[in-house]
Amino acid sequence: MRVKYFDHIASNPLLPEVLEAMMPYFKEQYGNPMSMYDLGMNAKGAIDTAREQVAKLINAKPSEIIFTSSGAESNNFALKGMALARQDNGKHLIISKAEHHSVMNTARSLEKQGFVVTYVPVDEYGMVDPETVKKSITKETTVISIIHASSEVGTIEPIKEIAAIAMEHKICFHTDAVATAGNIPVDVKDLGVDALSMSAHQFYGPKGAAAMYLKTGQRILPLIYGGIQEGGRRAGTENVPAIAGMGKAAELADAELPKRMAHVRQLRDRLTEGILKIEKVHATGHPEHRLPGLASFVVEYIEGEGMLLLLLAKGIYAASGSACTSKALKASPVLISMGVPVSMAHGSIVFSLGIGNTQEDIDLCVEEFPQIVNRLRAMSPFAKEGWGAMPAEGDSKEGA
Amino acid sequence: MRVKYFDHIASNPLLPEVLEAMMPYFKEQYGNPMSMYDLGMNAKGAIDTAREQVAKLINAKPSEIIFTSSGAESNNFALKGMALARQDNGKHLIISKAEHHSVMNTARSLEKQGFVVTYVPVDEYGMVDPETVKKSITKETTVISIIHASSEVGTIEPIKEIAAIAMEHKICFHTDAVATAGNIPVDVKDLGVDALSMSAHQFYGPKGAAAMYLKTGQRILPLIYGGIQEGGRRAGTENVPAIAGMGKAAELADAELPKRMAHVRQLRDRLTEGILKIEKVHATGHPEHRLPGLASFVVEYIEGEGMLLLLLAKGIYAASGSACTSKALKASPVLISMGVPVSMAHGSIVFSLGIGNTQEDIDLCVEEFPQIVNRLRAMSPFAKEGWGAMPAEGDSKEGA
Amino acid sequence: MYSAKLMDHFTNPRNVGEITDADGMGMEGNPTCGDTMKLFIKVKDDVITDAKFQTFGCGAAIAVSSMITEMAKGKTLTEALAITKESVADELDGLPPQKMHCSNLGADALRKAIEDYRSKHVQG
Amino acid sequence: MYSAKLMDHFTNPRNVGEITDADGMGMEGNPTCGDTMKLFIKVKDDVITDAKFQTFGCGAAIAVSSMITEMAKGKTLTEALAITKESVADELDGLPPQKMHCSNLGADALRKAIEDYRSKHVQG
Ligand SMILES: Cc1ncc(COP(=O)(O)O)c(C=O)c1O
Ligand SMILES: Cc1ncc(COP(=O)(O)O)c(C=O)c1O
Repeated sequence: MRVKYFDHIASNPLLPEVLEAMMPYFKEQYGNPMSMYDLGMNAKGAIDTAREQVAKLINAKPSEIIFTSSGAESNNFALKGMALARQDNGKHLIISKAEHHSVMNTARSLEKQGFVVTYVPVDEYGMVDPETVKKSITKETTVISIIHASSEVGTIEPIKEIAAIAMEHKICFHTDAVATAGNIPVDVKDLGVDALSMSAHQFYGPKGAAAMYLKTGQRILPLIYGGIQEGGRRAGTENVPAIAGMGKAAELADAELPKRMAHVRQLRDRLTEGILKIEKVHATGHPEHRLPGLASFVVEYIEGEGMLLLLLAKGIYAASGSACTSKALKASPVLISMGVPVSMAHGSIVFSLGIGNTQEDIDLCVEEFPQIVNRLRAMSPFAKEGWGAMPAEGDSKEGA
Repeated sequence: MRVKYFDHIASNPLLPEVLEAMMPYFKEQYGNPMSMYDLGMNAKGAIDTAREQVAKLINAKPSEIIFTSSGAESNNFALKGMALARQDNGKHLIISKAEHHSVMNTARSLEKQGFVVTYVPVDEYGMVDPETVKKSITKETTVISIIHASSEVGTIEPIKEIAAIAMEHKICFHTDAVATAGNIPVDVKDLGVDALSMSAHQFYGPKGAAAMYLKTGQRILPLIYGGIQEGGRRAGTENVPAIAGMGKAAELADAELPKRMAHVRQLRDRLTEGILKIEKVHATGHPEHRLPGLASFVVEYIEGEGMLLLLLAKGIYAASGSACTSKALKASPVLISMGVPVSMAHGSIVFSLGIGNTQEDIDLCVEEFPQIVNRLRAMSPFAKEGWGAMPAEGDSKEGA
Repeated sequence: MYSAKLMDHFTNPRNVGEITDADGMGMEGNPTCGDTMKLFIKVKDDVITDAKFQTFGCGAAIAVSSMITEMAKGKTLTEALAITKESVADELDGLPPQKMHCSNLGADALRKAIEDYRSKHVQG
Repeated sequence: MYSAKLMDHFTNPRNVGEITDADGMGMEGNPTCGDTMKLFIKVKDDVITDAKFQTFGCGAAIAVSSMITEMAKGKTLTEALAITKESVADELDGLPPQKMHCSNLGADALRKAIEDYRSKHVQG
């Protein structure tokens, strides 16, 4: 059965051209990039090339790119590194309620170190209001970090406006662009950000390579101390093949972005239209300001995992923000912060499309999905009577 | 020209079997290990297998292995994570003067956060005296970290004795085993350590995969916060192919360790014998308690980089701890702390052998090296008159 | 993640539905995750002659519901009350640990259905 | 890292050695890194007729020594004094930045050799 992979937000397949760009560094070019002989200099050259390719994708200077091992590492590095480097100026941070765990939990760890964090809310579309950010600023605020686009509902935040407010107040601004960089245009100059996180496996590059953009002149403390790799800002022997692969993936994304976006947008709109024909199904996230490849819904009266399992039986790979399907057994905090009732958040289903998906894949999904919903609703005690029979809602700290 | 690679301590070539074990995770098995469908569970399975393989290599339990991206990350994680988790008990740490940058500079960063660090000296062989460690212990000491073997002079430290002292004082003990794990027997139970760092590219595995052993029950704070990967102790999408490769490399190392050690030891002894025939050349590090594949020397009156360049012209890849050859332009701190004069440290040369090296490679090196030394000495102002004509020595903070 | 037997009970659940003239009904829900099960029984001569369920929840919750209705049918009420979370999980060839306590509501729902029946048929 | 020209001057250095009856000798060293150069000159009618060197140091230091002795030969003392670190580096098709200030001692050693010659031949 053909795999219909609609979970690109979890991870992307690697492009064959990217793997090819990595292979020499698994084979002949095994030197340590710090070594002064050819084997080392060729490895170093691969990193330099990748740095240029990644910089070009986001309109940065190569010297502003620091390679890391994951989007989570970039987020930890940015938040802790910038906050700790500025702690003499103040210990107040601002993030949103729609952040990824790797920003959210880093902020929480800083709270334990005496920082104060304001978590700005999002509206029903998952959107942060720049005015609310502005009002949260105090004299102590040193860092603001707002996600570029949520990987759960796809809403693209007004980063440019928020970055302008931060700059006006001379506050360092970071955005988690893991879900956007390589998937929609990301221009650090235009956005006006001081730091930005991105991850290769989100744009058909390898797992194990990611980057942080840090604007020239911005101070940061390393997360990983040691040698002088990455200009002394991130120690450790470089993952040369993965970095080379990230560079190639960035180059390809840069060249093909409009084509890729048009492809997934068209498929997504077709999918959305089909799925919204089912009754008591609601689209989540912003209808326009959203990732072109991401379609997310809540389906009333049934639970996400059942949908995923029945979709899988048809070769369709999707995701859900329900508590039962998260390995942490928590319902999507983003859905909850958007005001979606916990009962409905259980019915979350997220399709994230990619360049390998076809119209036939989508049509199959649109054909099968209503039957899956009906089948599960036929078993649900709520389908006939509505949510009235629901037991009292808890705080969804644990899940099914 | 056949490459005679004698710089395995910088990085190892990848074994073809290891690359083969990685390939499925670059191709069909691209799922995120957190995903509940087959693509994800297969990736998760690869990580679980690797965890068992790595655990077996060092006689740990699989649940005691935390995958990271580099030896440097493991060292940062261990030192900061254990020290910060225990800071209510005290803020004193002990490390040696022979530590790798990634331990040394992490300790320095902790000093800036109010920790006090004792740097215990090493003797002329680069050896730490367990008694000195014992005497440095205060009521405030919470963590001791001593390198298992120096990558610069090859000396293997008395870890078992030091770990016993730490345990007696209920102090957490970490060892940086990046240069040893996979190259000599490393048994965490026998050594009695609480935490240990290791890195795949040091035993024919890929760059980008490393691990930290953390004994069951030992507390640690994450270095990278976020999702629940690695049991919530290290967030970020897992580098599945590299982790799978590390597992395979560990399995092979475990099976072939005695054979590999015998091979490199025999070659090293042959090389050492040949090189010590040159006059005014001194072996560095401990003559017996040393890495089997590592031969290190100082050659008087000449400088390391010249030797490396002329060796390279013969296809021989080696390393030097001289200031001029280090990208940080610092003479090896280990040599200096062993009492080697800066002038002589300039003449450092390090050969680190591997399973691909042959007797012919060694014989060629033994044949060529004296000529290279003679050629450089013929240009040296010191060769005839000795070091008397040397300008006053600085602190080697900068170099040539 | 799930055993083949569990997947079979999820994909082809037995005894789905309501019994409109049920002799007993039990409803059990896990308020933190929302898994909710309604279990209906028909009883004759102290023996469960029929059982049906309606469940909102993950694959495990649905399979547990299917399995427990199968297990309950034909049992006396006393026998049925001896069915535990563990015995249901065993019959399904095991449940993932995190599902054990969240989705395994069958035994509780069955107990409530039996209690409901008994409360209505005290002197029955 | 190094240009082909630099590598040529390192691998086949010109003018290695001492001039036992030198007219001038200059020694220059970088105390922090240890690079040390001894430069010998023969002078006739204010023109450098021969130059030789002995150098302890990295590849760049040796190539710089070789190059500057070549550059000096045939030049008048005044012309030779106009040789700078930068002009030596240029002649070698560039030096890596970190080598520029550490290993590029040639111009200083040459200046010292000329001063040495002049101090001995004040009225010469
Ligand atoms: C918005 C966002 N931030 C951060 C991350 C973490 O990045 P990584 O998977 O590279 O650890 C993800 C992961 O998908 C993400 O979607
Ligand atoms: C003793 C020692 N510790 C730590 C490291 C750092 O490990 P990595 O190269 O994986 O960053 C090295 C690197 O070779 C090492 O030799």
